[in-house]
Amino acid sequence: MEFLLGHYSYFFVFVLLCIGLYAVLFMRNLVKQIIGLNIFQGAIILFWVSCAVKWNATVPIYDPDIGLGSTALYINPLPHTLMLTAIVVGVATTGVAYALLIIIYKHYKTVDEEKLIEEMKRW
Amino acid sequence: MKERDESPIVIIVSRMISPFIMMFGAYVIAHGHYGPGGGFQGGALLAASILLIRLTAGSRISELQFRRIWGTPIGVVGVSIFFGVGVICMLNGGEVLNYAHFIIPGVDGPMLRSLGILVVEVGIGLAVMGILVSIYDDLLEEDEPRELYRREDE
Amino acid sequence: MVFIVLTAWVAVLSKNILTAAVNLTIFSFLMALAYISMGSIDVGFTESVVGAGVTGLFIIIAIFKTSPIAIEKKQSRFRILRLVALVAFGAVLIYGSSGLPNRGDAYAPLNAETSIAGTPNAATHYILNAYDDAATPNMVAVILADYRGYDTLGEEVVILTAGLICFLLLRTTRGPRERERRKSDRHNR
Amino acid sequence: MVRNAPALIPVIYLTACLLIALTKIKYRQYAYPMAVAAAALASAVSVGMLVHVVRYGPLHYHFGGWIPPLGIEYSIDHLSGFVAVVINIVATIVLVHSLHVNKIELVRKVVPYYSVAMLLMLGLNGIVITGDFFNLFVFLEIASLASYGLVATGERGSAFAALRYLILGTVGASFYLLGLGFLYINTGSLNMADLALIIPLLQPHNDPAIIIALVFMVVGIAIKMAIFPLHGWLPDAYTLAPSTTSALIAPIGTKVASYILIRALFFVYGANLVSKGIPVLTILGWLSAAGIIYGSILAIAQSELKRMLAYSSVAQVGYIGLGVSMANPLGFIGAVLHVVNHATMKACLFLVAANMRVHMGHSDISRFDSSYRVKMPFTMAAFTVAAISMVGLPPLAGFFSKWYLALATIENSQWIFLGVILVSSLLNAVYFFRVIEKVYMKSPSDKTVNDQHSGGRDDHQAAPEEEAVTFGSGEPGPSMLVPVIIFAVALLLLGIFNAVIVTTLIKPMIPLGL
Repeated sequence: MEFLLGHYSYFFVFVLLCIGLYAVLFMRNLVKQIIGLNIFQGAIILFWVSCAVKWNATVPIYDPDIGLGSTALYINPLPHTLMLTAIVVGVATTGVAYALLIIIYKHYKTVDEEKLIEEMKRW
Repeated sequence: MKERDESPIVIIVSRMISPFIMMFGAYVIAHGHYGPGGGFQGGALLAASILLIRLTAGSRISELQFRRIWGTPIGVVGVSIFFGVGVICMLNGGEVLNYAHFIIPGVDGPMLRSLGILVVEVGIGLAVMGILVSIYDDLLEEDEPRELYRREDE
Repeated sequence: MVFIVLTAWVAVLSKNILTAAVNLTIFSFLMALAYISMGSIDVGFTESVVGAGVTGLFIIIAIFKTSPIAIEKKQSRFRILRLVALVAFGAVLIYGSSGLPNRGDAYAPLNAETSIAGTPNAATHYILNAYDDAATPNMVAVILADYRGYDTLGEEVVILTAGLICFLLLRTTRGPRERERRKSDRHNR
Repeated sequence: MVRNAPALIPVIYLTACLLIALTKIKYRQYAYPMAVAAAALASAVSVGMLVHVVRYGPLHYHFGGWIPPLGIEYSIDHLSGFVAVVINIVATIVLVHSLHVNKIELVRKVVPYYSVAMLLMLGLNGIVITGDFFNLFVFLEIASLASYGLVATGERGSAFAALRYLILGTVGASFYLLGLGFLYINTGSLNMADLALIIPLLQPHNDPAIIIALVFMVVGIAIKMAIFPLHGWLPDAYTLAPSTTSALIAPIGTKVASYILIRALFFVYGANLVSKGIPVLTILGWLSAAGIIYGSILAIAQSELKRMLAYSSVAQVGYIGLGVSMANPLGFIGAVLHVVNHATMKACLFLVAANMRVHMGHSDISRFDSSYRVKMPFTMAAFTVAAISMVGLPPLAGFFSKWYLALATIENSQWIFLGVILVSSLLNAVYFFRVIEKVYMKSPSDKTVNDQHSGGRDDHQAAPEEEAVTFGSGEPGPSMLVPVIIFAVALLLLGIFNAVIVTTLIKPMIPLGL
């Protein structure tokens, strides 16, 4: 029981990860696959952020009233920083993905993965 | 984009809001030291204010506000600012991005690092703004010169 | 929290891609709220600006450029293999989570004073010394731009890469004829 | 300046990238010399660093002046210095080759193309010389994004190939990040040297999170590396990309991914733990063996030279995986030696394919005949050398890495893997001698001349005023010929001097406990 209480946030992340991976693996529509990628990345970011939490701690901004007595007073700032970077990377990837998608649609008039594979074979 | 009626309400509201978003973006960049925010968020907000005009008023009017060809160069300049700071630190005897070796006259110690961070954040903001606008433009690219485009294709 | 899963699920399964896009935007926004509730204001702020704003914008452009009708069919090849991969992934995750410390534990390894080998723990050092080192209260900003500034430079370069790639792929360089046309356009205006 | 040397490589590439990006279209002829100069400078710096490392021991560089694990560290030891030298030199030569090819294949896109190519090299170098796992992720993304972009500039289907590559590659990077999360939660550190100290003290055999972290990271890297069941993106991407991109990504990209694999397995987790505690290596070995056979057989079935080379890449990556999975010094030597050998061979072969495409207008094996040998004797000679090396005949380079791999399998008594290596050498011989036989034996049919203009390219965004392309008969110009010959000679030299390389460079990099 204690294990479940301590880990429920992780399980929640795992559900999101599985939804994202499901979309990537099973969807034929490329837009859906990219949406799945977004969800997958969001879940990973949530995973990192939720691991940084400390109970009874405050946000990692220095507050003179609290002081720097103990590290337990502030939430761990390192994962936050890393995840800022990861979000930006995710946006960059998404932008490139849609650019490619638009080119594909221009050439083939479809975003269905299996149809595209057929087209590629025929060509 | 599709043909649609241009609702005056949308245009006017977005025109009113846009400068405030821009202002807020600049504030977020500068205030990143004391509260949440920083170069990236501020830059994204600046980009949002420009994109708002682009979305509502169409490309012609927004072209007057922010030319399409500016996007990528501004992004490159932003990255250059960040990168330049790092290289200046290196040339000045420290490591790359060691702000203790950054040159701002009359400032020393932790304050120097603080100001170094500010300069870098401005660079990030510019880069993000320029490049997000440029990606938006590129995604919408072949809309206007369509017939010309086809001719080039053949 | 339940809403997040719900919107994600709808985003994946909805028949109309526009619905999916809107749901993805809502998903991002709720995620931002979740990050903020977990004490990560910076990440939440970024996610609300970027995930709910910019990504949503990109996806809607992409939908206007392509077709909003979703193909409902699922992949037909290797379905069992894919299912096995998915199930294995979930099982491995749950197995791995049994080794993680409880959430919110202030004395978990990642929050300890020093690591088990006696080397200093970076996060602890950041919390205790960020203000003295850079005279900036926001620790995330200090780490972002100073301690791990090189990562941030890399992040800028990632964005730059994306911009240049979109430029490379989509922008058509203007031939002389079109430059003429654009000039005359401007005159007419 | 020695102190700042490790930072110089990214500084050089980023400067070149920014300068090229700011170049106006009018001055586009300067993009090429700038790119080549940057790559050459970076090679010089990396050679200098390798010499320094061999003489005085590893170099460390702390960004921002923060001592690790606080800040980000660049650390150059024997392994990373060696790989950096290999990728920079190969990239320089390929970029030299690119002048004429890009004029034909990438009309009007040359400037951003070189800019993105610089970013690719920046990312790959960053991966190789960094000492920090998260920094590695960031640079992995730079390199991957750049390679998606470079692939997508190719033929008609290349955008789809690039998008599949993007989806799989992003899933791989996300897996890597997830694994890193598990690792970070239980150790609190991101620095590689620091982690190498921490992990053995944590009783990692009993800690599921640490094991899972390794599994996820290996899966993520394996996608980038195209280990057998995860190789789906590779053949299309390599085939449809522009010739220069194939010649850049094929030799370098997968090699850098295998470098990450070696680094994570042996230098961070430690050979002891990896070979005894976790069955990762066994699985990796079997998958690699399957990949070798699969790639070789499919390569025989292909009729297009670039696609054949792409499938052969799947097989060759399998060799590296096999060497790693043996987890003994001989296997390690074989894997590292195969990194450099395969980089050289594949670069040579892809450049030959590029020469074919530019000068014959196609690279379709069934249309090869002996007139090609008459028209381009040096290119064909280089092709033959590289092919023989791929098959693994002494005294060419390819023989020696296979020799070490075979010795490693014998040492571990893994007879099946030994059989795999031998069988795949035979298969290699089949698909390469098929081409060589056509080129040297088959008499030309007279319709080849008419076919020349129906080349495989479809410059979908080509401008109307494209300069007239003449598919010349005869050898290509010096900018295209010299790199190919350099690679062929390098193969011979690598083969002859392989003992020197092994003793001075590779022996010292074997990690403890292997």
